[in-house]
Amino acid sequence: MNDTLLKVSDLSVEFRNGSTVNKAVSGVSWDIRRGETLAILGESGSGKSVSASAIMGLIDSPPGRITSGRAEFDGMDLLHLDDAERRRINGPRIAMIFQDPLAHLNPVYPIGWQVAESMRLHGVSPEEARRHTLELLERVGIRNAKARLKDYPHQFSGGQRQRIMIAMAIALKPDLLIADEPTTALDVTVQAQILDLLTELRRETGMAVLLITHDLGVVAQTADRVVVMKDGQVVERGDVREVFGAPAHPYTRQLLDAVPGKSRFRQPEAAGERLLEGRGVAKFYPISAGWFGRPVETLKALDGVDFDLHKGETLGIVGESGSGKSTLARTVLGLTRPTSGEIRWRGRNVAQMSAAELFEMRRNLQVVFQDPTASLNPRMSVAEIIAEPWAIHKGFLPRAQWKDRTVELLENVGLRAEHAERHPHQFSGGQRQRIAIARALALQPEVILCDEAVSALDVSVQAQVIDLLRKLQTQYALSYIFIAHDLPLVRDFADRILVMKQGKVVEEGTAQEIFERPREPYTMELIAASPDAVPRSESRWRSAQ
Amino acid sequence: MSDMTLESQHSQPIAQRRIGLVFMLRQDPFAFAAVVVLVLFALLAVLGPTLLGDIATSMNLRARNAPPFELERGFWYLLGADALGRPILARVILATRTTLLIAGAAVLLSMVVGSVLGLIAGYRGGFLGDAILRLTDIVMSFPSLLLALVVLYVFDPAITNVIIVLAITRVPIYLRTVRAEVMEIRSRMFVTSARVTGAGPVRLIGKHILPMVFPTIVTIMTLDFAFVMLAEASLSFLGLGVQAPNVTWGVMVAEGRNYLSSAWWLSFWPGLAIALVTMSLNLVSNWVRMVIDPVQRWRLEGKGEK
Amino acid sequence: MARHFAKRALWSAISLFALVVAVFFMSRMTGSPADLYLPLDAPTEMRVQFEHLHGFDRPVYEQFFSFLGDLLRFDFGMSLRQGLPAIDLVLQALPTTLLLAFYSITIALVVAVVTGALAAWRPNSIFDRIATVLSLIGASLPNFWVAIIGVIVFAVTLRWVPTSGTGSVAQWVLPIAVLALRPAGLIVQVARSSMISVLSSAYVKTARAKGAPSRRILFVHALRNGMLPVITVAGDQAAGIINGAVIVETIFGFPGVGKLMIDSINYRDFAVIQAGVMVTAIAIFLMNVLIDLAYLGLDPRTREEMV
Amino acid sequence: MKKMIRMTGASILALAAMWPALGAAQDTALTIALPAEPANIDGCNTTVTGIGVIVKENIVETLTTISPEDGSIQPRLATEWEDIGDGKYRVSLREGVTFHDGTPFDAEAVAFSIERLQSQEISCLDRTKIAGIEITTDIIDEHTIEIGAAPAQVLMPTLFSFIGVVSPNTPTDALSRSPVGTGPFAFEAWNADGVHVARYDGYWGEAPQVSEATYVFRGESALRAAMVEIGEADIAHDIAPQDAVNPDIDIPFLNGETTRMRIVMLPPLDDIRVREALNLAFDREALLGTILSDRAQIATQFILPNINGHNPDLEPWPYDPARAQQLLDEARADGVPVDREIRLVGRIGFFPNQEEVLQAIQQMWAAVGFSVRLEMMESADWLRLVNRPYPADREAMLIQEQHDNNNGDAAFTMRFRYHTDGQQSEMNNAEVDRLIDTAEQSVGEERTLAFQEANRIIADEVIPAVPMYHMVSYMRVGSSISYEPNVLSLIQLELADITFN
Repeated sequence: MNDTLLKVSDLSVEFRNGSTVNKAVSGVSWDIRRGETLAILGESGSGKSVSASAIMGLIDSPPGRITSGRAEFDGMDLLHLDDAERRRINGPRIAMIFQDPLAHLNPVYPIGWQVAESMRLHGVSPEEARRHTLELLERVGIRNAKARLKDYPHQFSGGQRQRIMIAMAIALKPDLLIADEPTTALDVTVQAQILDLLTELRRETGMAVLLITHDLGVVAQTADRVVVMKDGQVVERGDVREVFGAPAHPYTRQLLDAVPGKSRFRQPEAAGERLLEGRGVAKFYPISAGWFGRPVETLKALDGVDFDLHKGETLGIVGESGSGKSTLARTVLGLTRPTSGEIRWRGRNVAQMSAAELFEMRRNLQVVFQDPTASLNPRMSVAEIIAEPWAIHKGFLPRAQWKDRTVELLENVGLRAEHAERHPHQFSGGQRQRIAIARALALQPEVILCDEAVSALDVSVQAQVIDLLRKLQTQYALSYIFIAHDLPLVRDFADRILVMKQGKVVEEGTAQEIFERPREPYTMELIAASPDAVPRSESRWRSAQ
Repeated sequence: MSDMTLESQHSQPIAQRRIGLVFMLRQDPFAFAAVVVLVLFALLAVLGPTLLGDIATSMNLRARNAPPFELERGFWYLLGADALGRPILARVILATRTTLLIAGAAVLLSMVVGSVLGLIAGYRGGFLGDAILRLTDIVMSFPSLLLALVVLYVFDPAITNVIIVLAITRVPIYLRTVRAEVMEIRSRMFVTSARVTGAGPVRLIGKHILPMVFPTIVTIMTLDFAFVMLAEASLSFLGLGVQAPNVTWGVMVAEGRNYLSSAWWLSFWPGLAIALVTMSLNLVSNWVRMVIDPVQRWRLEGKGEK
Repeated sequence: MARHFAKRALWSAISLFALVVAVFFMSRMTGSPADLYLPLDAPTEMRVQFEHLHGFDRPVYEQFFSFLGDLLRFDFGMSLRQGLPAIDLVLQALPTTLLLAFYSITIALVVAVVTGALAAWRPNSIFDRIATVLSLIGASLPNFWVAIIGVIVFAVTLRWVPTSGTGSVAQWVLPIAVLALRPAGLIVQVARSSMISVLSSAYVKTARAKGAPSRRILFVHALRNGMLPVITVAGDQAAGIINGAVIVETIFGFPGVGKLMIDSINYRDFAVIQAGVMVTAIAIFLMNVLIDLAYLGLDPRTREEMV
Repeated sequence: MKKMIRMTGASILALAAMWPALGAAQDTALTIALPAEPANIDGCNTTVTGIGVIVKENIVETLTTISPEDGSIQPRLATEWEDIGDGKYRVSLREGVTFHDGTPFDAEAVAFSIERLQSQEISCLDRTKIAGIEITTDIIDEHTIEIGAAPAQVLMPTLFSFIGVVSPNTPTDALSRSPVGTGPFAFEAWNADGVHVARYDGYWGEAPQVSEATYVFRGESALRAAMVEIGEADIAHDIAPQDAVNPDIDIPFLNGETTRMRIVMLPPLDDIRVREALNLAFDREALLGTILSDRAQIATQFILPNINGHNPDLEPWPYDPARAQQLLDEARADGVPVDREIRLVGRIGFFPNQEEVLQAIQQMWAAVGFSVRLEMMESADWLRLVNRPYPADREAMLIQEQHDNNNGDAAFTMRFRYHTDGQQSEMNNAEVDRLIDTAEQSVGEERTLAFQEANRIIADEVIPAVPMYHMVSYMRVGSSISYEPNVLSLIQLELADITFN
């Protein structure tokens, strides 16, 4: 079958950044056939998105520049189109969906308008566009679509937003849909739904899908062929089953090895001292409406949660967005007061602590947040960031030793001494998270709360960070509260797991219990939804060959 | 950003970076020119009055409203003469010190007061925040002329009072902007991180919030500078500001008002001085914003690339 | 949302009251109106009669309480100078000022937002540099200077428009242009920086992927998002004009609130000062409500925040 | 956004509807540009600059008028008057006169106007001119009235020129913004465009050429001048010297104002040598033709030459800095603290270029060794310094003053400023007090000589002031009309005097 839809050859793109030139992709070639799903697999910085952007003409110049290559599509070279030709391609022929649908939908226009616009831009009459918008939204599974046409992106959930993006993309029945990390920010169950939807649509329309992702599970379950990229170059390509079954390139092997969910379950040791406990922790938010703002409803973010954390153990907390994981984290950290119930630190109720006791608790309870970019002050150097806890807890470490200790910590988390003088923006996401961990370690706390601390990282980096956390745990007898939505990760790392749903703990047990003998349907659903990194021919997402 | 970018970034030690400031200034020709202009005016402010002696204040009615660029009266008459035949060039120089003193002090004072109150209102929020915000509403609605008259009646017409009146009327601008920004920054993750580590309000504000608000404050300050310089003139006319023989650019511009149709140069040159300082401050503030923002700094470290 | 506005109205009522009290007492610290109102050579007997006639011989607190009593009926008393109800004078002058503010801010907005957006499209381009310099000049030129030069150039030399007066459209051109200049300069700056950040946002990328033309991206997709800070600044500037476009009103002979207030303050016409401050404060409050509504209209996300 | 555009469009249309029918104005309609909008235009405020210029003898007529040339009293609504003793005058009124509202003009109306002028219900500013005098009326018949003054007034016919006669229908409890009088022009409207008057067809006298007039108010001198230049206005009142660049249309006239600096005679200014030095060091000629108009006159006293009581023998102070220096040195040698800083207090807004004038004088004084600090003050602030009772902690200072005596007689100046009990007097000179008392009770030459002698003593022996100038104003008169401004034109501009070329 030689039905090539798009052929990219020898594509090179570079970005100028001041005096430095970053070769994002160099000499990349691949092709995609009609109706197939091609996955470009790579970690952040591998250049996997850049080739898609080049095809769509989305590379800003400056700073970007396409230095070589061709992208043949229907007899045209997509890399050298004028504006009018470009507009005839983008939308009707090739459409694109993105990772973060909230950011990629215009916040100030109703979604109906935005979907209709993708048609009206290409000559569809307003009435026709309106009618078709409704069909599309219903097709992608927006319930009560007619009533929601005038709603705005922020009024939808993440999965619904991605559905809207998809509706927008398929409006003109494009030949090729480029999906750039379409499910990365979504919960596993929602991810499964979106992948289902894409699969169905592909079957219906016969469009080809170019799937750009870092998630090996998604690739394994959905793609026909895969292109593996590293540092701007293609390192391996081929049929998914062949590549995953017998990776030829060491990097591919390394990636596959890093996929979590394969190690042995950790067995909880004899319970040490109880450091933290939560009893009946609840957090309600009144939702008011009407003229005088009487509360008409209560949002139960946390609804009677009990938990214990012992010295040296890792407590995993899993659940989908909205399950109350983050509220629990904020409550534990003392950032919000629980509406009822209490949290005790070494038997002392946190709510009743004196300022000095609280201060002392804070020294021993550190946190690593999900987004390392946001949690590091962009104005401070790494040295300042890491030393800040010492500046706050005066007397913990004499100023003379700060420098040495900073270097020590940096090396501890796999960074180098010279990194101390740089600023956060000069690091990659994984490195930033290491800095955040180094900061959390600075005070040698007893507990570190990891709130989705590795979710945003690439698998290989994830694996490294988890390894680091493990190593530190043994080194310093640390306890972790490990909040994540990614089940395989929790499976590998946690001793005990809480499964949360709608503010409540629905199931609790050791990692082995949860994964091997789940009692609750919800837990089972969660486990079933996460894609397995082993390609199977019967995958419900793969195209029929 | 990939690791590769990181490797190619500059990573010179701190000592080198200090020297780098001048280098970075040279990288931005607009900012460099602006700094030169500002240094020049600063020198004039410090030295001008001493160097001039009474050139700027002695009248010469035969040179009344003498047009600019006629050299037969001598160098000082290059920019023409005012209604009393005093050389405008000399008067612009003479006025530099008082002008910059009053405008600088008023801008600084309003900035400090407004920012502090804005920080409190934004950081504390709640009732206190609302109350502070309402206070600014009152100040903004209170007629500034009436305020000036009250000060004039209750106190002496000292320069400090001009500064206070000007500062009071400008406080709300800073307060409102700072409050809005603080409320946004307060909820950012790195502030939460520091809070969780046990940082108190002083540290949170001083180390994390203020540096983020600072660029905005600087921008307002530079735009306000021109405004204050002109507003000062109207107070002087009430008898609240500087009195002859002392003079400011604002007063010169305002005095020239009566001669706009016959002798434009009376108000043009001091107006140009105001515009020059404003524009230079603006360019420098843009540059400063870039220097203190590590994310932007590379623009000034590169080889002239922008 | 209703609660948000109710709360704001309550707060505004409190600050309005505080404002009225402050104006009452502070204006009485600025000398007796008798001296100003009567001719220089008026004898003491006339001054005494004048003060008695207008109740200035009573203790200040007594004056204050009777003022408050009248205020409850929205009665500010009679103007000393003009012998008409103070509130009528203010309400007569208000439309002129509001119209001036409306036109000049609208024009400033349109011109400056387009300029700022185009400048943001290609930062540091020639157009951007010129726009920046011109906007800074616009923001730092004194009103009276622009006004008089405007008259000399456009009315006297070119004879395109009349010098002054309020009767015809042509007579509004110069004052509106003069008043629009400074706001326009400031708004260009704000719009530019706001648009630069908006143009780098993800949904702009989406629009390009949809095949939207540049003009549409700039003015449909980005502009509405970039308008919030612009609206705030425009509101502050409009408030400034409502509070007193004195110079323009005086030069061009526009009988607006600014000129009325200045005259009243100069003549210690307390009733008019009070009424003027109150009415302009209310006008500005209402304008701020409009700005909030504009926020709501522009950015649906704010609808939840205002709960 | 779309809505906004629609709104703007609508308002532009609304504005367009206001576009006037250009060129519809009649040939004999005038526009007069005045510097400031008055607070009211009541017939009992005719002596106030901004009001009188509109009202006086245009809308509201007075019983008598003062000739701008020689200060003589001319009949207006009063045709004849006779002193019948006991402070009473019998006045015959003009017959066949009606007010603009149709009410006939008669003795009732005069009595009404006089009563209203003195009412405690309103503050009539013309009452200043009859301060301390009670005026009574006695209606004899329809066109004859007896008007009495207590105490008896020598200058009764002059006082008649301050009595504007308004329609008896004028409210008695408020100042009017729509005056009804007997003049050649009737008030039409006062709105945003200005004050409109139109020729009154039932006027008793000669019908003026001007058919209607609009008074517009523009604060900027240059703008007023420009309006006449381009034909938007016919007369620009009171423009600054630097705007008076066209001698064909810019007409200077002595405006009746005299300016000086009052001396607060406290140390060091209590020493006459110091006061002499101040006068000698001031080069009055130098400012003429530069900052001030060359038509301004150097003043020797505080009243104009056409005023009865002006002493023509007084010489202007010579400019003699050397002598000034010498006097100062002598005073210093005698322990007078001549080096103490002296405040020179100016009031904002007396005349154009005023601050420059003061700065110039300050320089001249500095040149002989005075240390004078110039302070410009807002009116109310300034007033605190000039009226009795003076602040207790007053120090030596110079207060710039301006005074207009348009009433033909020095009485309106002398007591107030030079008598020991004068409200703005700094003097305590028994001889001057006696002379003023005498003059006020005399008539004819005796009166004149007494005032003249008082003025001599004041100028030569007391020196309570630094006399400056009799001031000049410029009026720009459009080339299509003829008008000759006179000494009264600042407060009284009779439209009937205007003719068309």
